[in-house]
Amino acid sequence: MAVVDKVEGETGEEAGLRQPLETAVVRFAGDSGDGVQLTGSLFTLSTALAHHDLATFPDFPAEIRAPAGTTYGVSAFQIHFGGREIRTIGDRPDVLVALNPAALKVNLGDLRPGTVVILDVGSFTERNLRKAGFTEDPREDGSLDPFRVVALDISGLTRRAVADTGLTSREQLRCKNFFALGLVFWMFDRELGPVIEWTRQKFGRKPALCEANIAALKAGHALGETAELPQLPAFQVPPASIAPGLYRAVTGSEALAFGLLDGARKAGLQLTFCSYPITPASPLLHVLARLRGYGVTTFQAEDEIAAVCAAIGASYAGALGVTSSSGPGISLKSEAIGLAVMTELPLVIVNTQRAGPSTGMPTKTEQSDLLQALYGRNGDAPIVVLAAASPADCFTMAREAVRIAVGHMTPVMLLSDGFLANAAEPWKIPDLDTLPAFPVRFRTDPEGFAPYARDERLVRPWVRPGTPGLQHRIGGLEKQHETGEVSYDPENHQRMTDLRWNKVLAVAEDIPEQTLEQGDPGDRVCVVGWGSTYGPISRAVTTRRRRGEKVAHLHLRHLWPLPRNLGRLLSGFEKILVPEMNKGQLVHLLRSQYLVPAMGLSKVSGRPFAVAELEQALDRLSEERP
Amino acid sequence: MAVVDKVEGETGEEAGLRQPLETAVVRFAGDSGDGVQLTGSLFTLSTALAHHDLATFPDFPAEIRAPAGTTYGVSAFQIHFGGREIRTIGDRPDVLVALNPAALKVNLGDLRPGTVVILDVGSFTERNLRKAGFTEDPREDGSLDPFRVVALDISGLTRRAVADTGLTSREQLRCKNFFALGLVFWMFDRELGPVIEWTRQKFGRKPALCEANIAALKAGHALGETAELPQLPAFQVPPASIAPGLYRAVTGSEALAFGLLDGARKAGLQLTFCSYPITPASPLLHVLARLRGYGVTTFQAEDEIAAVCAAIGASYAGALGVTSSSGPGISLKSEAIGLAVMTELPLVIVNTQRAGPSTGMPTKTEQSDLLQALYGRNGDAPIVVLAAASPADCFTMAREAVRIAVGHMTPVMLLSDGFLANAAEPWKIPDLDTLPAFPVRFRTDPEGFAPYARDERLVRPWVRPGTPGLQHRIGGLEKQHETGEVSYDPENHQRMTDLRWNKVLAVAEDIPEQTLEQGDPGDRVCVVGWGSTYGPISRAVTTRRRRGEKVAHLHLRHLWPLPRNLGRLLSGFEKILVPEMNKGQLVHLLRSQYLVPAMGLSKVSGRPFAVAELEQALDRLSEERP
Amino acid sequence: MNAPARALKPKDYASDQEVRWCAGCGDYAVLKAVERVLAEIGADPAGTVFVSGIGCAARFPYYVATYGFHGIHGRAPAIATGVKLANPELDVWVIGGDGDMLSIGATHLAHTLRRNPDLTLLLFNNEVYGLTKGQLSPTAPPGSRTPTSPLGSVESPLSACRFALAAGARFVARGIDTQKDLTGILRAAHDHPGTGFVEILQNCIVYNDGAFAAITERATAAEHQIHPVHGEPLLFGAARDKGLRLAADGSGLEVIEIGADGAGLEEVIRFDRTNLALATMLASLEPPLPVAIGVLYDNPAPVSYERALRAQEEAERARIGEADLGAMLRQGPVWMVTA
Amino acid sequence: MNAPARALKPKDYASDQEVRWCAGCGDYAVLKAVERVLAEIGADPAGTVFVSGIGCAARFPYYVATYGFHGIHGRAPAIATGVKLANPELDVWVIGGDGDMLSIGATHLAHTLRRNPDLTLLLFNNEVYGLTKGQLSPTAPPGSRTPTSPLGSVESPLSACRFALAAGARFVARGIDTQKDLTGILRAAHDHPGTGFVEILQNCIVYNDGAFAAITERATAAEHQIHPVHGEPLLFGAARDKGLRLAADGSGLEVIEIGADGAGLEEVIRFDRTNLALATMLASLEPPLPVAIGVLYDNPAPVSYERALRAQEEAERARIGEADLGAMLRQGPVWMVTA
Ligand SMILES: Cc1ncc(C[n+]2csc(CCOP(=O)(O)OP(=O)(O)O)c2C)c(N)n1
Ligand SMILES: Cc1ncc(C[n+]2csc(CCOP(=O)(O)OP(=O)(O)O)c2C)c(N)n1
Ligand code: SF4
Ligand code: SF4
Ligand SMILES: [Mg+2]
Ligand SMILES: [Mg+2]
Repeated sequence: MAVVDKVEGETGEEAGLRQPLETAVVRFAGDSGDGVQLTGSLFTLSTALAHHDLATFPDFPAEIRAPAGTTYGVSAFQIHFGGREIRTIGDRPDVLVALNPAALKVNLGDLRPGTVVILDVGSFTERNLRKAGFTEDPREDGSLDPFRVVALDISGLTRRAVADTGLTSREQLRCKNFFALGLVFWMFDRELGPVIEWTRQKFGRKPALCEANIAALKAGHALGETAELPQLPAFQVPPASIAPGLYRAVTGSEALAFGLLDGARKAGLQLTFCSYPITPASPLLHVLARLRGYGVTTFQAEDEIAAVCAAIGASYAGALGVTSSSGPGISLKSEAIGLAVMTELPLVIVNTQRAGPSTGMPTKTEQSDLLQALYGRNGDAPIVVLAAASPADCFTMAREAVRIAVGHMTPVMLLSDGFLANAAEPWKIPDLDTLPAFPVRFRTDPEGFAPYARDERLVRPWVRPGTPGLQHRIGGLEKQHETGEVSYDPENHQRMTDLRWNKVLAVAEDIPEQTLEQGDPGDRVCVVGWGSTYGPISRAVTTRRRRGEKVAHLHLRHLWPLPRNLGRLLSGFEKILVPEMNKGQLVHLLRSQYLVPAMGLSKVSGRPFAVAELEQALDRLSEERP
Repeated sequence: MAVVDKVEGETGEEAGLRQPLETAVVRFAGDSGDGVQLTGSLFTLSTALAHHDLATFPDFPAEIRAPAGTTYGVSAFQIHFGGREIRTIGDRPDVLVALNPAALKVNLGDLRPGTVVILDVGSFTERNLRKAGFTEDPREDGSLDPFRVVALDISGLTRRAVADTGLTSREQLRCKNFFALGLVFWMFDRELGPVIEWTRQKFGRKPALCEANIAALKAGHALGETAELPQLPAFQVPPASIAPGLYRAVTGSEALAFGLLDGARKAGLQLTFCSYPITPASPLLHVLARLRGYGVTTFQAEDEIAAVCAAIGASYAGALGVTSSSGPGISLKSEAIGLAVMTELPLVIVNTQRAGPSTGMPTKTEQSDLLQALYGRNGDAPIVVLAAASPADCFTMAREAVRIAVGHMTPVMLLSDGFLANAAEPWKIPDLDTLPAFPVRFRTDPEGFAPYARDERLVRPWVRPGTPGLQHRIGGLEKQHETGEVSYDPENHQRMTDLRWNKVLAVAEDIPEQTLEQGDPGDRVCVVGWGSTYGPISRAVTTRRRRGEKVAHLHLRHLWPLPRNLGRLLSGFEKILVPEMNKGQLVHLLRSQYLVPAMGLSKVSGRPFAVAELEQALDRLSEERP
Repeated sequence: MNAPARALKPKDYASDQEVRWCAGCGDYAVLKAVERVLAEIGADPAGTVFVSGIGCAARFPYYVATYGFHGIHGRAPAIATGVKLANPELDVWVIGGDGDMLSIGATHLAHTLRRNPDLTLLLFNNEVYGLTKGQLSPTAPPGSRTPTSPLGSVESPLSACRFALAAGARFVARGIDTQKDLTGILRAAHDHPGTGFVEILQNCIVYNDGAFAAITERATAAEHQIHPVHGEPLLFGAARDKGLRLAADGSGLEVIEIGADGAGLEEVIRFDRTNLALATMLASLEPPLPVAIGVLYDNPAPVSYERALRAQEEAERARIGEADLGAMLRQGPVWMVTA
Repeated sequence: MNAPARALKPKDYASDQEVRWCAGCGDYAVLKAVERVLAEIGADPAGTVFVSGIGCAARFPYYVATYGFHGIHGRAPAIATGVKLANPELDVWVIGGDGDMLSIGATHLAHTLRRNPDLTLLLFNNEVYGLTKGQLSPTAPPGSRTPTSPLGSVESPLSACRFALAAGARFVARGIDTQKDLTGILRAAHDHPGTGFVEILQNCIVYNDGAFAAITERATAAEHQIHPVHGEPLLFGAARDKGLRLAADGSGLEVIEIGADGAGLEEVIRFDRTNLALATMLASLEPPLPVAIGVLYDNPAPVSYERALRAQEEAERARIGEADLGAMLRQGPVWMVTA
């Protein structure tokens, strides 16, 4: 995040030169009705076409449509892009576009000296200032002095630019996001062509609105080009060296959906996806509901319990049963997940974690369901637990969840979170045909069949009802070894408990050994992460390593069972730091498993770690050096 | 369990002398319809009146009324009693009364050479032998040779004894348990008077049946007295030195009910007990439902979720809300417990653990819900976790759960288990008036009121709706510090998460420091237990200490937060052994908390530890001595 | 729980919290109606509790200056039952949406209704999941296209009022968010001693705008609604020239035109609010038949659930007499050990 | 799922598991009836699945020689729905008790009925919790004394059939465990294309013996039961001398005596199994009125839930044409990065 340093004090296009920047963070913010999310998407498209690497994150308000002008009605979209690999959405914006006072208000705390702040002062009416909670006009009380404020009447300029398009005054105003976008396009030297084309495709059915938006876009761009605004910098961001191929943007929700679909196909199964709406898990259901022509049946159940039970029923019947939820909904599924453990059926449970406890902050992100994933059921009921590290990684880990569930006849919980679900990144579209397949072989041979007989990996056979001669009964009561009949025999219960335990542990033989993302086993410090902390940890470790510090980054995607070499690997480090968006859950597991003095770094604010926070923690560790 | 050694080879009343025994274990077993549980209760009463210490355990079949004669229809009752403190129900019986072949079959594995086996050979028909799964008559194939078999036609003898009572032949046969009881009474030199009196009280309304039972009882006793049965020993068990006072027998379920009632009274609250039937938690609901005149409202809800929600509602309204369940039902409550965490209301959740996972073995005992108690909720949602160590301790810990819940405005989960719930022991009836009170002081003063303001222990005020001027709203969304309003503020969420965490940790200041049940901090080995393993651990450690081994016993009743001195205490031992009826849950917690190399000893068979199993584990530890 | 010193106005029941529903949401109108009822009945804010589940509707308690409990999804009736068990004196209102009460919470709704504690239970039916952004609701008509049913729903909807009646409700009414007499309906529900259940047709302007337009459209409302009045014949239409009679085959109610001279009026059935079968037929009316709005059933049980429980407990206490817990412990087999 | 080679007999559908219900339990009779139906319809054991919840009744799947899934308490309809979603070809039966389906599982029952997948759903109503030893059930009559209501229940019971009808069931029947024609009723439920719901009055000899004696007592059964026949007048009584007619005030059905000459017969209403309102009135009959036994409602939807979903999916596949997942990923904004 050394970006701002470089631009401080410079003005735009002095002597016709654009200011070089390695990476930049732009945040668009405005009222829910201001079209901020669309603006963000278009800027993302343009950024991708400019061959930058990038990461984006939308920040929706918790309320559906909060009253206009309020702080809790602010919608934002952040993009981090540049000429190197982008791993986070950026700690703080270099450029903030604030389309109303409330948008300025809620973002003020995130700005640093020198941040470029583009304000639509056309919206800075007294009423709006009051609604936003300003007692004084921030433009006048000096609170904006540290920033490079570009104060423009974007509302007015937009109205003028689209005056001839036949729109009502209210409709005209709704083009102001395109005006702002045009201006930012100029700042980053972007082509307008592709975005204009895309806009025509998207809004083609409303030609007046479409052309007005384009006019506003062009006007914004022209303003940058022609008006000499001393505070308005012009940047030059180099293209990143990106592996060649065809790309698209994916959110974690999309990637997860695609991964489940591909996983089911590679297993040779129909996907039966059973869920109940809940923030931020719903988008996964929405994406899949639109893809019902691609081999998925989606089922919106009456509640989360019915959803998981239907998924179990589907798996029992020989499809791939998947269920998905978040927070309270995952809690409700606890009992039924135990049933899947006992019946030893494949089941994928996607947990898009959100800030808790209880209803908590549904639209905010957190990683605080790890221990629940591991232990949140009655009895000793082990399941496999996985976590995706980035939006695109959701594709890979969804496939992995399917592979393990069907290969080991076990429930697998895949942990995502609110950040991953909504964040987007460029994704090199894989050639699905070349990805490994893991076809299921249903048991069909009655000869010697026993429903709870096991193979060498302790896996029992999967039988599709309808198969002649293999009729049998399963259920949640303790099962007799091999026969699967109900049993209250003490020795058998011990044996079966051990078998269920060891069966899940045996998955460790079927997953890769743990490797380091960066660094070597001989380094002094190891930062151990899991899930969506990947980006910030990775960036922080890279920075420190550049400075010559012996810091490694280890990132867990398999959380239970843990990779078989993990204990060995960890024992080599002097210090182990475990940053988590919870009160210390993975660190708890690692300490117990390996008796290593791992230290937690906890952040529970509903927001991802900032790179700077991790660097500070590493600094504190270094200071501790004897 | 050195009992059998002493009696081996002796015959009853040789030279008119009774064989001295320090303690004895008697198991009655028969068909569900044979009245075994009643027999056990009467023997218990008589044992108590003989001033022995004792412990009992009924072992019901899983089926309601399984077909007569089947092994899964066998009902049993075990009692361990003697002249010293009794801490377990006894590993193995010294005397087995088997009223049918199935009862012999299921108990054979538990017998040791020399065990006295009293058989009702009147029931040893070919049909019954087959039903019990015997291919040959065990009396003839030598399989009973190691035992001291007392083969009597109890059925026939009973019929004859009650021939004149006007009962039908079928009714006559139902007196055979009284005949067997009379015989065992003679073996242990018991008075018949009190039991006859009690029988008259109980069956007074059916005089014919009543008198027949008494006749059978007397006949059984007379048989011991008069028939010279060489295999039938007569024992003399000394009275125990028991603290003087008025005693009654209590099961864990009863003691827990009494503890909740007394706790609520001592808090000055009405008790609102909300539950849904489930084995083995139902008896607690049944006991309380009969005590509705004593300040408790019981509510059988439509499911476990409604039950916990109603309990939360009751606490909100200013009563003491308590809910109770087992296994699957506890899983279902996960979401709502999170709500109680967020709303910071007192709530007691009683978990009578059973063998899991899933439906598991509902009638069998286990301790496998500890980690779920600690972590089985979405988000970081800490609650207080307690565990009772014995049936009578359920009274104490129920009071403790209430004290902490109302004193700290927090959910408290009290762990019991299927063993504790059904097992009984003598209980010196406390003088309730002398037990400490902990009256709740509801907030009534509007001056400076804020629903989430905290006192020095981080506890928020409890307000009874109806109180003028204190209207406020609570719920599951994140709360603004102090005001309790809904808040999505990142810093506030961090602060509140920390506060909820620290509030529960602060309970450690309000509970006793951990002490050792036996042994000293300087001992080599510490056996750390929790819950119903108390008895067997205690006995095993006593035995070892008598042999001079440096083994200590530490028993946790407060599992979260852990006692503040626990880490220090544990660090003094060379070896820490943690026996649990699960796959290693407390040991997981201790390792993680204190980085101590505690070792687990896991038993998951639905049965309590035998003292011998613990002794063997201690032997293995000793062998490891370098 | 003394009555407040001075008479409160509807606006006195508004809390200090900013209302965060979408502009134009039907919930605003319901909030106003409830405030009016509270004022009418002179509700003591301190003695009143609003309990809700999760959803847009379920934000309701934040906006009322009484005690409030924003619960978890679907469970408000259970929480409210607990409140009443603990303190029967409180005046408890329960609020939830169609998803909250008829999907995840249908069990609790049904069992609360049959137990009949003294609650006022309002189900805001907008035929959509508002808070989670427009998914399919169990009350949505077949064919509904939503993010979770982009190809159109193939499910039959639940009828809230029929469901409530079948569950054993003793008071069932249907209202409309912007309806003038909503206050009267709510008041009747509140005055009913036992659970007063009201389905409120509520417009979600963002995700399901106009869902009830066919019924509520001003111009034609009189033809598309029927407002039963106890003891009166079931007439409707701007000119009150149509009525309902029993179909001879037992298939429910059918429309007849009343002649200018009143011909046919004798066939029109009279509404009796204690008639369960009639209430069920009325609740079942759907367009093109007129939709029944107002109190459809009001047949109080002798005593509410929580009062019946209390009565049992008092009888028990009387039976026990002086005996306290300590004495109870000494009942049954006990024995004395002496030193 | 080929038909089995030789015709199977009822006993061929018995599994090898020992039946563990109490001697004299009504469940045995139902098991026999189901075995008879399976034989009658020539069910393929391999193509048949029994799914259940938890309870005595829910042990049922163990005793049938088909595929079986003994689920968790209350959730059998949801599990069964999943089975049908995955494989519509399977013949799926769902079994549960009154606690299982009407208490903890009422939500799933209601939603399954309104969605209408092709299931045969049997609710064994013994008005008590058998497996957990006799606690209060939601169908138990007021005043019931049980371990959880020792002072007598103060709740009103749910009526299984009324609940099912209100939830949108398209087939509702009531049978009696030991009734001769139970087989016929079960068969009709099975043949119904969609969810066939049957409440079976089942005697729990241990915890609630004789709960239905007033209805089932041989000697008086003809007076206390009415067996509706499609298209026939609703007559009952040993001499078929009593009938049901519509009460003029819309309050349901009332009994009339038929004169020896058939006088009054014209007033007796004819049973039409597709008449929902009539079914509701029949389902509501309680002693002293005759209790309706048999098929009360049978009005198939055009297509079952899972078939409707499949049809949508096939239409989608047709619309997409050749496009596969890989192609779909390439739709929308994509960009090429070249080396
Ligand atoms: C256990 C649980 N599941 C799901 C959710 C997500 N959720 C919140 S509100 C809601 C439904 C909202 O619809 P409705 O009840 O009709 O209320 P409305 O918003 O339409 O007023 C859902 C599914 C949740 N909060 N908790
Ligand atoms: C989640 C859960 N809650 C409670 C139980 C305990 N339980 C088992 S069966 C049952 C009710 C049995 O009654 P019913 O459904 O009427 O069946 P019946 O035994 O009478 O056939 C209950 C409460 C359970 N197994 N799981
Ligand atoms: S989403 Fe719909 S129901 Fe929710 S507040 Fe907005 S308009 Fe009202
Ligand atoms: S308890 Fe009742 S329902 Fe259960 S098996 Fe026994 S008789 Fe049947
Ligand atoms: Mg809704
Ligand atoms: Mg039952």
